Amino acid sequence: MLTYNKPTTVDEAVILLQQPQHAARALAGGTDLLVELRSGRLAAQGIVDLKRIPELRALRAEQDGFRIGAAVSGAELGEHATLKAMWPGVVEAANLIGSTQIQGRASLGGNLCNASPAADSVPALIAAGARCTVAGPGGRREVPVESIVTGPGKTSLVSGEFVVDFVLPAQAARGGDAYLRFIPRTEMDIAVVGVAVNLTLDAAGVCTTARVAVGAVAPTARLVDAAGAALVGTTVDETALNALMAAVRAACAPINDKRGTIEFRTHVAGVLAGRAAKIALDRARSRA
Amino acid sequence: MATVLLQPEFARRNTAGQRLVEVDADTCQALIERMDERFPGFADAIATGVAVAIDGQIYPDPLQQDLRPDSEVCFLPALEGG
Amino acid sequence: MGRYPAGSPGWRDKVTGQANYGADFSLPGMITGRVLRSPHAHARIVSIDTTEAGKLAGVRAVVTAADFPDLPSEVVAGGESPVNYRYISCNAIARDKVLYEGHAVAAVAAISAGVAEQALKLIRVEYEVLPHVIDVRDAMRDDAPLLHDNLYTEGVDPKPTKPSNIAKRTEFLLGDPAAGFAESEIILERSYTTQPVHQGYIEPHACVASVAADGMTTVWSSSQGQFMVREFCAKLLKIADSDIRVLPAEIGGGFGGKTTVYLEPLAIALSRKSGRPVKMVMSREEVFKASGPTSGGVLQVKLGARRDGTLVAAECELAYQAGAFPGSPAIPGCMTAFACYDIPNARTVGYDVVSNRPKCAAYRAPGAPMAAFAVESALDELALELGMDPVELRLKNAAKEGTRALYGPKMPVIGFVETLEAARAHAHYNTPLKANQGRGIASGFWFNIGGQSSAAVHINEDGTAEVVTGNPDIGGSRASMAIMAAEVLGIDYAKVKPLIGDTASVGYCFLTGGSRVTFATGKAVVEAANDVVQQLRARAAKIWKCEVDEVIWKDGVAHPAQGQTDTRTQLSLAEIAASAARTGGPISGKASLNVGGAGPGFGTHLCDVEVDPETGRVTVLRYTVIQDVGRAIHPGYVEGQMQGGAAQGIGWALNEEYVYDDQGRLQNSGFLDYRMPVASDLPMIDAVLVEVPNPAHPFGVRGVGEVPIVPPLAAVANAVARASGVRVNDLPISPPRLLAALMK
Amino acid sequence: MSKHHISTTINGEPVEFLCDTAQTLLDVLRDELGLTGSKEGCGSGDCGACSVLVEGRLVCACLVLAAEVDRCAVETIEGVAQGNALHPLQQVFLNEAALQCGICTPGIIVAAKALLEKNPDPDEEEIRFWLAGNLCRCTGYDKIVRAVQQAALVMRSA
Repeated sequence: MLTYNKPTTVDEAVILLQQPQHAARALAGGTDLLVELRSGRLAAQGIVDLKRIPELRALRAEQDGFRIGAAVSGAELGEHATLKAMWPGVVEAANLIGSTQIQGRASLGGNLCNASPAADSVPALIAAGARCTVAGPGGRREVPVESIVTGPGKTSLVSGEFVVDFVLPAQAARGGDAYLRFIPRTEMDIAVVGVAVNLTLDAAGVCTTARVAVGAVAPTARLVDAAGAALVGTTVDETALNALMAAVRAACAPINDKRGTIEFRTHVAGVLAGRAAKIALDRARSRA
Repeated sequence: MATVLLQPEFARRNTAGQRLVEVDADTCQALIERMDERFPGFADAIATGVAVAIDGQIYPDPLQQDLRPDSEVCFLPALEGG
Repeated sequence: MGRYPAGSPGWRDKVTGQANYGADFSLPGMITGRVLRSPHAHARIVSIDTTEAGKLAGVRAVVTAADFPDLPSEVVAGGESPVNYRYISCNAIARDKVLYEGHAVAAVAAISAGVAEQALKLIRVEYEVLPHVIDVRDAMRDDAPLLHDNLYTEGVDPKPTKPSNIAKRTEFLLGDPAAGFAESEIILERSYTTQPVHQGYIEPHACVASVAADGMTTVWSSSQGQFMVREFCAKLLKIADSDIRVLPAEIGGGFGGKTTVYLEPLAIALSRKSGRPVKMVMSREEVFKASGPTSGGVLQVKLGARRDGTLVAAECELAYQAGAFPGSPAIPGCMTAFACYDIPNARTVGYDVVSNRPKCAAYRAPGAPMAAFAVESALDELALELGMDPVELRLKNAAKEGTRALYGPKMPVIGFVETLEAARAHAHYNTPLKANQGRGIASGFWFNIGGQSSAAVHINEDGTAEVVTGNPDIGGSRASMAIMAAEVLGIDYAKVKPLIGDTASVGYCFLTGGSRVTFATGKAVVEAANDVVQQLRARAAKIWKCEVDEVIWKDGVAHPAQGQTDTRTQLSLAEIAASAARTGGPISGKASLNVGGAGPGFGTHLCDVEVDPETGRVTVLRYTVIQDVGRAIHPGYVEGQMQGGAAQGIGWALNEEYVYDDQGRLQNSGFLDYRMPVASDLPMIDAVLVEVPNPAHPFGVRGVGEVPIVPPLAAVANAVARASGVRVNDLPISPPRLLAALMK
Repeated sequence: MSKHHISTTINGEPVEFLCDTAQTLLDVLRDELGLTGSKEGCGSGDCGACSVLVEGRLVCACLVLAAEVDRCAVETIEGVAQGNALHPLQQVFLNEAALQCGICTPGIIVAAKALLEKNPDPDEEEIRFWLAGNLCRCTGYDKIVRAVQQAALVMRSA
């Protein structure tokens, strides 16, 4: 029979998740885990509900940035005005995950550790340079978000490890981020393509740093260095945007599946990169 | 004289290809009986899966219907709905 | 009749959560049934061993095809339409062969769902996997894998000697198409494809069956017709109709998809074997894998016209995919293709083609939307080539009263021209568009049907009344029944309680479908109410000791005829009802009819879209549905039918399709990837009710439920063509498909 | 394996039940507590017919383990009307033909009620995106959106 535990401390959770004999799975929002459970594909023998651990529910400003608990729901992020003002791209990515009802539960921790190549929040977190705290038998470590997912459904976490929270750095004075995704409908679909752009300008309006990450076009979300480089040193004009789009398309390695074709994903990834860069640019200028 | 109109396939199989037949009858039942006398097997052919239109109105129970002197009677596939 | 009679009788429970749908019933001692479904798209069943499953603790019964009569393959007049009960039986539970992934092979009833699921894993089925075929064109090839060894194409002379996946060929002919094309100044030929789409009802199939010791079987089921469920189960299990009583649950959407049976026969067999009531509910995955979509199709259209836009000749050849058993709506497709237009020379040829997919079921005007998509798209291109306004082109050729239809009869009183004129005059048609935007127009037709219906009207001592009919109320028909009864009785609408009777408590009613309920069952209600009025007049005559024809019934009151000036005062319905016991007993009226004269329905739709040229996304900006509704009994629900049909058509045009892998297994068996329109996908849908009354109904009623799904496929496709300059003739016009066309 | 003993409040009333880990809140509401107003349309969080509030937050009951609602407040469609008095949303939905088959209506009314408590005067777009998780196949959404706007007007002027 499937066990269910709700630890109130990180250490308790580590012990519960580490026990080899019952392959335990961490539960935050459950909007992916329970779909697996109900369809009979869940192999686990135990569920560890992390929502009673205060650290995973906390959302607070820290050193000009933010520390976001892994079990904080998308809805809570959407209602946090100062977070949204600083990192609109990250919040809109989290808020695009599913319907209002899904938003009431879906968490950044779950979205990351479910390790779907099309996860909406992951490209935005990567572009923002977010890091996450991993707790486990070996204690705690803070790693870049992009180091967690290693392939579809696979993470670098070992038995007993789970994500406690996310650390978002301070956004630069003239910084702006944005996330766009393509779905056939206007809601409720899994991203066919996702692109996040985070850039900063200098006083003259020249781009000094740029991070561009893509989702659903490769086995994992990817930081595309060449795309960022295409913007640095430019005023993000048409030529720079065309170079950005070309770089993003070059980095795509998508598959044909029930949601999109290789040609479609590659082409649209470029289109969305250009559009997201313009939004990030406007946001950066408006923050100056 | 009522006029009977038939689709090509039905005519080919049941009325030796004749798609238009004049019949002296004042009720639909009489018309079908006359047609069956002239084209044996006609009555059976329209027993299942066939609806009857009399002067543009479709009747699922044609045998109860009367005909006008110049009525036009069509036999068409029974209709369904979704 | 009030425009918006307040409230919806019998519906308070729907907004409070107390309404009982199929899955909401439970009985003491009830156990749960689950179905074992084929993992293969096409395989011979070599053997089924259920002994181990049967021995599992908590299992009460296991059934396979062996528990069902092996019916002959023959067409029997089932209620109205022809039915092949063997096909329905072999679809409910596979016999000898499984013909699609998800095809039911066995069923188990156990004390809990968990035990039942475990038992399914213990059933040993040995399959001989066979090559399969999904696409209709592939299925028609001579070398295609054959689903049925004994299926020979009907409607072909001489009778073929080789079995085929083509079950039937049907042809309709009017005039001389060859001559017509010869004299045409412009000829346009195009081919089109559409994909199977599911009705998408939000309530999965569900039922409870209970077989008593004496064999009396009771079924609670969510379906479009409790009488259909009784009939089909009786035929499949060889039980007398009178030994089955079916009580209608509220139905959570059907659109034609619940006009057949899937679970009920299995639940009855399991209940008979276990001696316990059995509840069976499909998962959403089962609904998609194992319940009937409508057909996908391949269509060729050829139009011949003169320079002034007069259509001289038209041909359409279509092949519809029927799924595992013959029965696609190829015939109604052929009959409706050109029905909107007066074309002297026309031919349609239809092929009904089986393939390894779930057996098709009806879906709102079955067969018509696909044919209209082809014809109305071709007409749009013809209008462009002729430089004509698309409304004018349709007006020039519009069918009117007396127009000879390709399927035979002349059109009765119809309102198609009125819908076109309303479209031309509508603000929507005359509002300027911006870049990347386009406006599409398309029209559509559906026959609508009548058929057998019964109704009873009971007058209660307190002057209230019940109107009881046998048609499940999917979209507001309870309100229409109450309104029509109240109108005839002359009392307030709120005093008439509309009820849906089970098969043992009201006369036979053909199912809810074919847009027939307000028309046919409504006519039975009117006659039953008239029967009551005659009885009320007779009672007044008895009280006044005069002849019945000296009593006039008006506005719910008996009035003495003119010239009777003595002491007689008026007698209201309530007063007569209160004294009924003393004047002859209870007052109840009833009627049972086989209703003819169903008035055909026509609609014209306007659709504005914006195309994102860089991604192929289509956004519907504005949508207007204009339809001849005969006479709207409850305008709110008539508008609802028009808006709902349009929304389904928009989903059909843009995003809905089945995705199969190379093993013939369905990849998108859920609402996540079977993409039906969500609230944020659609604009408001304006409904314009054109009322050209149907003379064959006391209140002028026409069917309204099915026409609205016919035009949208082409309305959207034409709008996309005009917005993007690229015409896509294959549905759905999904972003990848449109982007590929744009980048060509 | 012993079941979990859960104590919660449902529509303001204290309720206790036993459940297995694998049972969802929807399973318990419908099969154990007889509250069949929340409907299962898909079991995967894609249709919204099982929408309920848990601690005031709108969620799909099919994607919440019953064990998770221990000491939480749950609100379902059965708690929207106060006794015989319908909530304005329920009354307007009936008056304006904003439902047909009605299987999606409980989920939509629970969702719309949560929206109006958050924003008493939402515009059409906000209503449509808020309700995007509540699939309806009968109405085409037009009358549902208008009914939410009209109910909002009634509630603002009440």
